[in-house]
Amino acid sequence: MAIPDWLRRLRDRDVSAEDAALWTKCPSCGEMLYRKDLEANLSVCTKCNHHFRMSAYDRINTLVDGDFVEIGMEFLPGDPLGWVDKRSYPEKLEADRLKSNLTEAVVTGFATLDGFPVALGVMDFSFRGGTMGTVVGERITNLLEEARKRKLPCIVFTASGGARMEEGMLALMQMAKTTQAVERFMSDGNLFVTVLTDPTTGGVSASFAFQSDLIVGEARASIGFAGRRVIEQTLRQKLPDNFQTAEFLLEKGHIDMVVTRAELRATLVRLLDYAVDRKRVAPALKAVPEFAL
Amino acid sequence: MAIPDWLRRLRDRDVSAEDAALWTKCPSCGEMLYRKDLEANLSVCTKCNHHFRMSAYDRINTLVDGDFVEIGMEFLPGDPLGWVDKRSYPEKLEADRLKSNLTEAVVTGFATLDGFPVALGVMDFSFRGGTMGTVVGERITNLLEEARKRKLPCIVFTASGGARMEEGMLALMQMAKTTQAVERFMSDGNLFVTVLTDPTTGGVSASFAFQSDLIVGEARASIGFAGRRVIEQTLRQKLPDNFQTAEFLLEKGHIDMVVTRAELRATLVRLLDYAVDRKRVAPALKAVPEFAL
Amino acid sequence: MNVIVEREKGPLQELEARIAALRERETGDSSDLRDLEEKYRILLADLFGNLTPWERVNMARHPKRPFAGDYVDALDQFDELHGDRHLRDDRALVGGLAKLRGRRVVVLAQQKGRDTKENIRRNFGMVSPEGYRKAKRLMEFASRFGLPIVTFVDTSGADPGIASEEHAQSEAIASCLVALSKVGVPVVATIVGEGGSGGALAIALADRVIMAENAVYSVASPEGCAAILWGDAARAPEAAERLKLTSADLIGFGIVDRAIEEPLGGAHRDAPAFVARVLDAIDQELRVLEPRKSNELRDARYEKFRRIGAWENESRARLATALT
Amino acid sequence: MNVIVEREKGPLQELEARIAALRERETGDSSDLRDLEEKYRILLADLFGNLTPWERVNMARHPKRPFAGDYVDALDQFDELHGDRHLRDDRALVGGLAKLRGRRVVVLAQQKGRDTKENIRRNFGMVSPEGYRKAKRLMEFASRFGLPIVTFVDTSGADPGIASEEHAQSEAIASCLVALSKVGVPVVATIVGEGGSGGALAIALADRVIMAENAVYSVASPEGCAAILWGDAARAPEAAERLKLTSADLIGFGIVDRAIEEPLGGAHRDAPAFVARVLDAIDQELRVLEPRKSNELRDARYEKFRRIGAWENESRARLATALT
Ligand SMILES: [Zn+2]
Ligand SMILES: [Zn+2]
Repeated sequence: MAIPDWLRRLRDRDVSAEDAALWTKCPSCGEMLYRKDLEANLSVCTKCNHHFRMSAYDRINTLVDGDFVEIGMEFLPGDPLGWVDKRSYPEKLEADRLKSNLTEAVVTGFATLDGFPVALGVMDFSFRGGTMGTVVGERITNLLEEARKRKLPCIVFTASGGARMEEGMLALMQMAKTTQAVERFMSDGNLFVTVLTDPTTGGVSASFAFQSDLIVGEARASIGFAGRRVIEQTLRQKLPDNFQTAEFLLEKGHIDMVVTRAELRATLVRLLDYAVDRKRVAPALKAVPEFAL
Repeated sequence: MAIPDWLRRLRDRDVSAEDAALWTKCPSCGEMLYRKDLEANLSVCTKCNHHFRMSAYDRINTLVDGDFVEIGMEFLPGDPLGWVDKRSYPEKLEADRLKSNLTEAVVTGFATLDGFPVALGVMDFSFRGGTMGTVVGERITNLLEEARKRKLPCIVFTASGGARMEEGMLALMQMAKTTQAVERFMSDGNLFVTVLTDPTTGGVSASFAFQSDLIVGEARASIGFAGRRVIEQTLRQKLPDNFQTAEFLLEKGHIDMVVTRAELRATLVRLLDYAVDRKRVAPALKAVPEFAL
Repeated sequence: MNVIVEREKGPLQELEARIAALRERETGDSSDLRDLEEKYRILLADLFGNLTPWERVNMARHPKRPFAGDYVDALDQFDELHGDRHLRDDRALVGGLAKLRGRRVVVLAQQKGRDTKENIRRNFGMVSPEGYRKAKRLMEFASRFGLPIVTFVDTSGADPGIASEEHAQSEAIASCLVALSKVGVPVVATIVGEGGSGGALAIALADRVIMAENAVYSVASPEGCAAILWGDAARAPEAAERLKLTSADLIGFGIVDRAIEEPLGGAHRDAPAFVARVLDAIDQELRVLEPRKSNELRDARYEKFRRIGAWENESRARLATALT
Repeated sequence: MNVIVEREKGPLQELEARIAALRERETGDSSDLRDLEEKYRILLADLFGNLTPWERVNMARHPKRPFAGDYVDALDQFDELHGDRHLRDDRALVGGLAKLRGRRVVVLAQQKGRDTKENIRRNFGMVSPEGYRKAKRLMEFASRFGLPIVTFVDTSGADPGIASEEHAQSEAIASCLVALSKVGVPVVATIVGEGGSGGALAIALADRVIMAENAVYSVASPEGCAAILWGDAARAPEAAERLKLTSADLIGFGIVDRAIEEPLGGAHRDAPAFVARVLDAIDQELRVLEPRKSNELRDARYEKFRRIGAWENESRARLATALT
């Protein structure tokens, strides 16, 4: 079978253009940041502590001990509704693939964190605004099912604008699908942790994001059900600046803790250590063929 | 063994004096009510619908089909703290026995409601303000344990000023004891219904009253954790009239329904009918020796 | 402005008036009356025989449409249970114990109001966290006592207000979805009007999903979708077309199991009969589900939603080659 | 006015100052210093050697007393978890994951503030429904992952405000009691200061109840009891006497399992050592409980509270005769 066009283009594209932009301006404090410094600082502004959105693979690199074995890559978006507006849905998908270097809005797989084997899912806002379509739903569900088989703890980083319009009701149904998968996973006594990053809203927020044992909010992340603009338009009033921030949600009792990116990995390791028996889960990853512990 | 003094006096006392008061004034609308009419109307004012507090046995009579087999009568209050203030605790108990014709602030037993066998507990405010001491705790616990053995549904009518001071921490511990008994009873899949009557507060409110499958508030009953006066004194402000009424709690989502006394029996029968298999529970009372179905 | 309500004015209204007048005058059957009635049928078919998705959206929002409460009222018996036990009784979500064709069930219904006053009380059928928490509580009650769960969905979406955000709307909806994932009793959901987004799904994660023919069920309201994608809520009719939100579309996707045909011109043209037909359909579905064991129900429910997806399956090897 | 704080003024304070001054001046041991220290010990014993119940109430409320948070701070590790997932994070009840003597536990602590600002933030250690719901959530988490539950009780009682009533304080406390009835893990509660009424019991339905020697645990505050019974809160000292609220009384009743002796003059006179002794005691109790299976723990907990009562058992026959 031939390699599809979009995959060939993704492989062959010229990446040097992207690297040309050596400097980034902090949207919060205006400081010009040297991109390499920014990356070395986990994409957190060295001046004002603004947390830039992070790509899924960058995030994974900041977390895992070594190898990350990706699963679920075989699930790739179709065009179930034959959606066309300014561009067709397949065209939008291709543009996002090239932009993000991702095949969909979530990356799932296995890794170890300080020796703890975990199933790890990381959403990426740069692919279709992190919206949940059938592939995001399938990959998350698949991750939970695979984790359940192995009795591994599961950590999912959310970043999502909600359900994906272009897949219509098939997208909405992923809320039901993922919730059921989480419920089965948790009912077996496995630990489920979600880390809500900027932004986490809509169908992702109202399904697996808020269904976990422990909910960690990344500092300053915007988190809510309805989008801020929707609420402002409905009520015709401006909302306070801190509305729907992780810090606001902590006060309102919705999330367990707010953690800066610098503290995140150590915090997750401590949380795993409280609820997971390291010795019990250690052999689990041996069942993943590609994984070298 | 000799009959204790208080029991002899309770048996021998002259009840004609009590019957002398043929008329009662409604505290709500001021209407003079002929006591027999009032009783015939379930102790509800015929003019303004004010619900008078009801004695436990009167309440039982308005509910059960025929027989009521009382259990737990063997548990009678002692004086664990050797409490004395103006009067000793035993003196207070005796006064209340004579006043209320009860041996403690709750009556428990078995009966049928429209053919549904049930375990029934009814508290009575006229005995030590319906406070929960060790005997109330023991009788309620005993009722739930006996109901659990027989897989009977259980209905408890609450009316309580809270924990009984004169039994100190032994009284407080009855919250733990009754809650555990309810938890075991409910975990077996049995139906537990509470009917909150005027007043239901403190230790009773914060244990079995609000722990049930279905919570019915009797119309206009005062229900809350802290007493109205305590709150007013703490905050130095007057509370709105409807604060802590059953109707207020319905709006605040704390109770399932508010029912007038006239509708109460029919409502309870309907609720039993939804959750209880009449055929399954029918033979249960045959195990109670004194009970003639 | 509701396009269906507008279309009902003019010739149709005129004809209705004429028929009514004639019926009042004449006792028996007359050829005049028969002629008018025939004309009326033709006009109805002409006006409503072939509705676009946007027209169906308007039909689903028709102010005279039977609301969830009309289905509840048509049950044999109903005892409402109130409150989330914590904070509030949300009148946008009505719940309670009921008998449906003689059988004991737990009912959950999203209720709009017919007038402004009622709409304020019912928050226009938009459920708040307290409503979802009441629903969750009653779902657990149903499972505890083996009562089937029957839901009626009719909401433009979950309440998007400040208080709802502050009271954790996301958690509330998620907790309903979890509760429905767990219950060991039959669950039948019926979309009777608008099935708007996660706010609708929260009570529709069901063993069987029924839809009134002209009801709609959508990932977002057409207005919301148009605003999000094109920054222009006025393009809602176009969004309605694209979103595939009709009963026929959703049966095609395997998301809805069954549609209940409406009278020509909409359910409100013969509401009592239509309501009865819906209840009969629910009864039929429950008859099929009731003999099943708790685990069978749960497993089948899992599989029902598990298989909903649409993707191109690329072989892992090919992907690996292509991406490296 | 705290009677213990008052008693610490005057001669005791003077003597303390003199000893401190002498210690500063002299490096080695001097007979003067030894004399003063001996005098100090005698005075301490004189002032605090035989405390009345009311004095113990004041000791339990001493502003310098180690608070629940001081015990939490002395744990090997602590990660606070916040919120009831619905409405608010109640700072009067601190909860989280911790390590106690190397072992993973869930900790729940009622926290007063040392100054006005902190007291407002902590609501004077009076827990609201949201705090109890957070506690319940963490109890369930503990049971789910097999972590023992360690609680530190220090509250004059559950919050009696309007909002707490509106948010169903009764239901919140009851739900904690239910959760503790269900958990299949060891539960050790320590009354470190005031154990006030149902608000304290909500996190003290435990397998083992430990009490600091001068802590009090009471069905109602002495002031509340005096107000209810005699309409005069000023008679609190008398109520304290009657209520049997000291650790010795409660061990006598079988309600408390173990008291931890305090330094003469109260725990605050050597807080770090006292806190460590309490943690050691909890550690010892957990060692005994940990090998037990979930069902054994639950059954033993049931029996522990089941047997608490005090009544005269009348034979049914005699009663029946007498009453008819
Ligand atoms: Zn910056
Ligand atoms: Zn009256």
